[in-house]
Amino acid sequence: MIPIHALALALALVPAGRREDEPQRRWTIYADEIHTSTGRTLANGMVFVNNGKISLVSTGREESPERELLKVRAVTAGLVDASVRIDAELQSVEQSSEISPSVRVADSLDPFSIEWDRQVRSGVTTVLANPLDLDVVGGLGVVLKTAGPESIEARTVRADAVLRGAMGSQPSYGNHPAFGRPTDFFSRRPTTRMGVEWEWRKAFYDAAASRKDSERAYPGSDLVLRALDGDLTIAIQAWTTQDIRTAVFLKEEVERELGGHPRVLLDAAAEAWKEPDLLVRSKVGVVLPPFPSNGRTGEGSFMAWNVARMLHDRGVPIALSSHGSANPEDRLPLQAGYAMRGGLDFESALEAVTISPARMLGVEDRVGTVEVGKDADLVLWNGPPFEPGSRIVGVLVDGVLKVDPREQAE
Amino acid sequence: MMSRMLRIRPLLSCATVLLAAAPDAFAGGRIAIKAGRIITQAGPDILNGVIVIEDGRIQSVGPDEKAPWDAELLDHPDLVAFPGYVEANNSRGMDRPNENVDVAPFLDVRDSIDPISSYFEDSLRSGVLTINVQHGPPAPGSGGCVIGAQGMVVKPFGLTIEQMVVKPAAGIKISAAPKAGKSRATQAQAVRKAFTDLRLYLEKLVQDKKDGKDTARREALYQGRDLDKEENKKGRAMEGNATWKVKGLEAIPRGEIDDKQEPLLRLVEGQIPAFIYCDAAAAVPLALEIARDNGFLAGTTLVLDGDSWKAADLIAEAGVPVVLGSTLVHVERDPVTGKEKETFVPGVFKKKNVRFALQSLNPQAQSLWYQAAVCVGHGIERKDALDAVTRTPADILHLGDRVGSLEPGKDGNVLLLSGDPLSVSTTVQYVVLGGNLVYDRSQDVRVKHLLEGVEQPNTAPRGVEVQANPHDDEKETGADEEKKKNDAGEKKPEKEGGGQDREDP
Amino acid sequence: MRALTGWFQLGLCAASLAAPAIAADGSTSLFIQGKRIILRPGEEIQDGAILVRDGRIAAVGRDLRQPEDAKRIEGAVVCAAYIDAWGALGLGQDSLRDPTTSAATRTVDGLDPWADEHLRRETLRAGVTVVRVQAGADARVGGIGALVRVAPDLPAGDAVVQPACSLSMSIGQAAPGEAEGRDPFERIADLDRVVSAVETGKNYLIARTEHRYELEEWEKKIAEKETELDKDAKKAKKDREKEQKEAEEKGKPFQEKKYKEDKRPQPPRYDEDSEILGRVADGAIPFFVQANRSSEIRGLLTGTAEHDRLRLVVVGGAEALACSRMLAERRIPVLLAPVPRGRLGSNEEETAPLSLAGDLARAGVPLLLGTGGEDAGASRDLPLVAALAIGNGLERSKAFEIVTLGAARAFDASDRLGSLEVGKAAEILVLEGDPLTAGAGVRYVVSAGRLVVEPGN
Amino acid sequence: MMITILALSAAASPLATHRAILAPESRLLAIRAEQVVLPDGGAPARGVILIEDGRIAAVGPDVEVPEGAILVEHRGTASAGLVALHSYSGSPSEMFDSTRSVLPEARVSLAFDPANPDFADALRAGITSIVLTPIPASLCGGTSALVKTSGGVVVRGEAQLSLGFSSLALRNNRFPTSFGGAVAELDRLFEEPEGVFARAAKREIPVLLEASSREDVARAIAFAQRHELTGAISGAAWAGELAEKIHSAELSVVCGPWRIGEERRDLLAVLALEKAGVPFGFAIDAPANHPLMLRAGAAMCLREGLGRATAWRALTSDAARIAGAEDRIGSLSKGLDADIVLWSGDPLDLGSTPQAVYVDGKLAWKDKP
Repeated sequence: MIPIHALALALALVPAGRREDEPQRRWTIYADEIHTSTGRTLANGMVFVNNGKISLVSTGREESPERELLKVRAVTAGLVDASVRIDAELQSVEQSSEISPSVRVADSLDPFSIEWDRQVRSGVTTVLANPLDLDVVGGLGVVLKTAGPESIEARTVRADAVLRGAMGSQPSYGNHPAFGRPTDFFSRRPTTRMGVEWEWRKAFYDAAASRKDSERAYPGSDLVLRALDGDLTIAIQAWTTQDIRTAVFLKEEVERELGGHPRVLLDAAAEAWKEPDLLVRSKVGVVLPPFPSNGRTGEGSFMAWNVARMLHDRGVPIALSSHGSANPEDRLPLQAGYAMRGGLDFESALEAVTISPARMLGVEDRVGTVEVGKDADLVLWNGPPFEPGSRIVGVLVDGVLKVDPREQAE
Repeated sequence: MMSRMLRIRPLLSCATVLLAAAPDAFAGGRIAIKAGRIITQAGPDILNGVIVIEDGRIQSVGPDEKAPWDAELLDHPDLVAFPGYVEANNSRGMDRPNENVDVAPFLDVRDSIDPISSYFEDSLRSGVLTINVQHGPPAPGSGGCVIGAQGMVVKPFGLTIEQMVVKPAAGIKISAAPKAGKSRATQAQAVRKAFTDLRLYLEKLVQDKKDGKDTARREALYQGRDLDKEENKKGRAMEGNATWKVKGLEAIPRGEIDDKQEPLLRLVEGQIPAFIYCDAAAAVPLALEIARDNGFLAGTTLVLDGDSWKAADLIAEAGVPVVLGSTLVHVERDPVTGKEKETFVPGVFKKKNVRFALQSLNPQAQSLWYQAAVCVGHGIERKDALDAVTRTPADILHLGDRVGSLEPGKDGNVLLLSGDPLSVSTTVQYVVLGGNLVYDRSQDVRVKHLLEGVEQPNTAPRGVEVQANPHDDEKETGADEEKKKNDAGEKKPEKEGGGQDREDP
Repeated sequence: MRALTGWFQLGLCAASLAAPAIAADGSTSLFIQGKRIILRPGEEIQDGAILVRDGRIAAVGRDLRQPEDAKRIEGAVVCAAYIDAWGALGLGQDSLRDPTTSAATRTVDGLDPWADEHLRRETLRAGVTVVRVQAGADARVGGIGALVRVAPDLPAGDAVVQPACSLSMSIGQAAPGEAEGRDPFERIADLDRVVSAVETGKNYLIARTEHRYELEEWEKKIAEKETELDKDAKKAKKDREKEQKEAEEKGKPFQEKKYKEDKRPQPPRYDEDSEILGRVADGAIPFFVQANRSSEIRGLLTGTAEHDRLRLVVVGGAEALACSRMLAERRIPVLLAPVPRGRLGSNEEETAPLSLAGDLARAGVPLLLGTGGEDAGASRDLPLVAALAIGNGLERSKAFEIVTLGAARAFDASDRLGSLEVGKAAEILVLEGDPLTAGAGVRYVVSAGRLVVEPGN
Repeated sequence: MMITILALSAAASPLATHRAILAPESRLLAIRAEQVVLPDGGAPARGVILIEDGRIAAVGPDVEVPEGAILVEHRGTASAGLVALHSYSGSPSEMFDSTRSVLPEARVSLAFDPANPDFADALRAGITSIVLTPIPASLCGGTSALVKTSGGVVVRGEAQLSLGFSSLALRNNRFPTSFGGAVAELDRLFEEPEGVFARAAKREIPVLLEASSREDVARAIAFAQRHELTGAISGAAWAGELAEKIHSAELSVVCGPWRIGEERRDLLAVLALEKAGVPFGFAIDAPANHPLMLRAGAAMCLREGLGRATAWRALTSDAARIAGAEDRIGSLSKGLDADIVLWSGDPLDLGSTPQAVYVDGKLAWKDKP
């Protein structure tokens, strides 16, 4: 910590001392409105950025020679997408086994992918990258920044952030019973929803049993144990009501039978609006997929437009997401707009794409709000955020200006 | 042309009659709309104003004077009145519109439009009240035409095409983009050929006529009798300013011209507008050449897609208006650096002073209001952005005197919005169409379903491939997912959610 | 400001282009000095200069004075820019690979002036300023090929040098989507198609001329008939009245006299493809036929022997050496793309040995060199391909001639391209060393009178 | 240091066979050429190369031609034979196993046919040594071999250990199918106490890191650094864009194969390697590509601005070093194998061509007079 301050001072004294190739990371930002995601909105405020961190958030104006000045209409925290795939091709998931908790999606991420730039341009600065849901338990998701050095390690905010898996029909697609000699390793269980659920339960029970009987251990069972003990969040994809129910019942069962206390996120829970009470009871967080134009979305589920508002009113923690869609309409800022169209108020919509997902991913200490001491991940708008009539004109990630409002000026 | 108009007029009248008879229509045909704010699109907004509509036409728009005593009153001080949106060019709402014949201007979309298509319902719901339904551009891999059918302007209300029609024969769709199985080179060849064939056909027609007369004359001379009176059926000399002319066309009564060629002749004579689709800049030169050489540049509108904006100079020089495809921000990748570059398309045309209208992508998410809002976000003046979804398309459709703004004399089409037209949370509360209240959001079961998931009894949930029970369609989804998994060695499987139900732009 | 539509107004006929429509705009006045100036293959001057004005070469000589308005550039060697006789740069993939093209398909319609800017710049940097492109490159009938400039942002008049520089057909080529390796019968059918195409064209021309004469005669005949009828009009009236009276008296119905005349002779049915084939048979457009096997090349040569106006070019010509005498006698050029290909997946009798260029040249067969017309980026490597041909036995001077004046001649553009002569378009290279050597560093490139490459851009 | 150990270990067996072949040639041969390309890469000068028992006995401008030596006069340039770094010559379909993902014991040196015409093609292109590699469709495809293009001499039986970091190495019908699984498995293998992986971990065998994209390269570099491996990255056109990282990992790069019309970005990546001081050589991947493309590729890089000396080293000495045999081939220095090409002119000019090629002091190919 100290050397950084020293460096900061040094820089402060000789602003010109910055090497050409090392990016400017010190800014003063004036905004008509600063939406902090803490419930406070500052009118005519300013944000100071020093060496990648937010060093001041207040009302008023104050020039300072060693910081460059940016003026915009509105500022929000960098958006957090709790469910993306960055070029996650089949190589992101280990299909030789249905349960592969120890496989890291980080190993398959492409730090050079153009998708990073796209995320940044749409204001998303932190993401949870997931493997494809072709396994029941697909492996470890990673939380990382969308910009920075071209190396996954360097961008990682939280390695092994969640244990990623799926309910429903997707994990069993392509599996088939073996007639005679198995031809490939898709000739195996599960081939049904029940089978998928059974694999989940088996994973938990074996892991629990391995505490006493090491025979029951399997590759990665230690991770499942950590998940069971609640120090590794479980993210379960569950589109439809029945999958949501299955996931919740499983959670409650392992709590009851195995004395576990897992933390569970339901990803892509399009039909969560059908069972709000269940979600409230079992205290699971919900990550919503993109709003479909005509209600229909993944696995034939039906997503009502006011699902965000309804869950929020019932006190269920919600995060909006692009669910890894490359479709421009599914970008995160638009989702917040659609949630508002569905009745959610602006503040809650803002939280649902910033601090709320940050909490779910356990990175709220670094990102998700505009507060002193947090990473300087900021989105600069030329109008009220999430309105199609305004646009993201600037994006900072760790204090580095990735999208420059001064170039965007019409 | 004549014949068609004759066919249409009675239909129009009977259409209005039917509407008047529609259950939720007002008797008397006089209606006054009080709104907290009236955005007229013709001069400044009016606070607490009144719009009086009589016999389907706007009689007066003004600040809160007394509404006529005998007028049905819609009093909504909390709502915003706005003229209906105008869709300058769209190809949805048709049933099996795909034609494979290269040149098919003798076809008419009227025969393909499906009044109960969900597209029209959605359009009404999102306030698009005037729609130019044009034959689609060649969809990749699915045939399509080089010169397509005649389009038609409709309103999104009515049980039959006759009730919906606003303007028949509203334009002919030409594609400067290659149809399936053709390339730019062979497409250009096919387009040119269509007009060469027309010229050769007409020339032969004239020549044969002349020969016939000459022979008759000589026969009379030979037989020593006077020439029998020639029937006074007369045609018209060729009009328009094509680079080619067929002399002596006046000798041919228009009725004698083959129906397959006649629509093209009308196009060349400037009697029916052209909508030319360009998928990329490389298609623009052909589009303009065809329009110039055959003399219908004045009646031409370009429907643009892809990187067509790169040809903005040519378009500006030609002085034609454009309809901008649904992707307003064009992204291209630098082949050397691999970085992506974004271009805001309407901005390009604004700079070159080219009149542009916007096109909607899908009725709920990215309707015309949305496209206009995006323009504002990119620095287009609010007024210009709103014009691009009201006045400009109205002018492009030669309906400037009927729709696009709230002014006396225009059609009585009014939207009552919950707020500012460009705000994400604004919705269409009521729609008055031709003086009749035709939509009330509080009665909209579909909205109830979409918004709250509540399915009203006896209403089928809608969607592209939707069953009554959301869980029924797992087997089939499963099937195609499996395909994905098997051939996924090469291509990554698409995401399973989100966009899969959306119509493609 | 591009005026692209201009392209299409450029008629297809080469004549209309004969006087280069090079616009003065954009082109600068240049004064180019060189230690060695290669005016045309085999003709050089030492320490000379070239003056470029309005896109053309205004003066060449040893004692030129530099006008003060002209920009001065200099280098060791100055020579004409290279022409890729078989490229793909600037043509959209769809048109390039279109299997449905016909004789009347115009390659210029498939050009995308907005595409491949980076490839254009690279290609210019390598000294290649003009490329022949061909729609439907491996279709049965490829349509009308065009000779186009590489430089981006040119006005239409300059972008296209020669809108109709070739008509291409192929023998034994698997059209896109077809299985490779066509069987003997298909190949024979291909050969017949090529030969009969030329006949179709010829017959179409003949039919048109015949019709013109027939029409004249018919008109004459009708004119005579008319005067005759007018002369006898009175008499005819009398006779008629007389006959009517007689008929009345006899109580018989009156019969009009039968009138007969021959119909106007109909012209041959207009056919855009035959129009073009006619011009090919007439030698107005060179005829490029892709043929690799000796038997097919021989068949092609014998099959077209009596069409003395036809200007045939054999493309590919893997086994052309077997027919070198016939080719040499009839001065029929062979267009080669001596690109080294691996053994795997390259079929013996379809791939030319790298030594072919040299061998054919020695046998006195005229040659053209290109990069194969598949990959837009390949034109950039034309100098390397030429060097490879040299390394495999082609004389350096010969190679230079082939990629400059030789190509210009073959495409009827030698009045504008291929050498540094007063009046020609300014397509000029300023090099550090001899052309087509490793030492030939390209310093400046001038195309259509514009300085398109300078050191460090 | 490392390298010499390597040399010794591998020298034992092949050398014997090598001498046997050369027995009849064990006489003095002298080549006098207008220009001789000397190891220092300086300007070629007139000189003599003296050859004894298939090795270079002396080389230089003022070497005496001894009595009884056969003297070859050459009007042109004499240079060391070219070295191609990555090829499947002589064994079209023999170089990978689709069923198993890890076959460390597989040896290409046992799978190639010396009589295959691929070698004659290479010889005519002035290439005297080729590294034959397993097809990179496995996690570990086995070991590559450095062979002469004439006489089937194997110079290095286990030249490199081939590791697959591209998606080619993952197949949908065997473990692993994911990069995550692959990395985990490789980490496990390199923990093994003995076997070829252990030797690679001890830097006794260099590794050939097969990649196809920059992300693969990044993954490969991270892996090589984690296990402190030495070797070369191959197959990724844009590898050069990570030149700094590669340099700090002390790895080298196998560039190409390039084709006519190669993307400029690929060539600029090669220039980046030169700038960062990363040693590199070129691949030919025959029989899919023509051996002539080795020089053609270098010529393209020259046109884009690669230094002549660097280009020449990439074709000879640097390539030899990457193949772990700079003590045997790659330059005209005393004691090295007499692999010599007599060119009609400057070897870096595609306009010049080999007129005679000597391998181990034996005339292996001669142009028709």
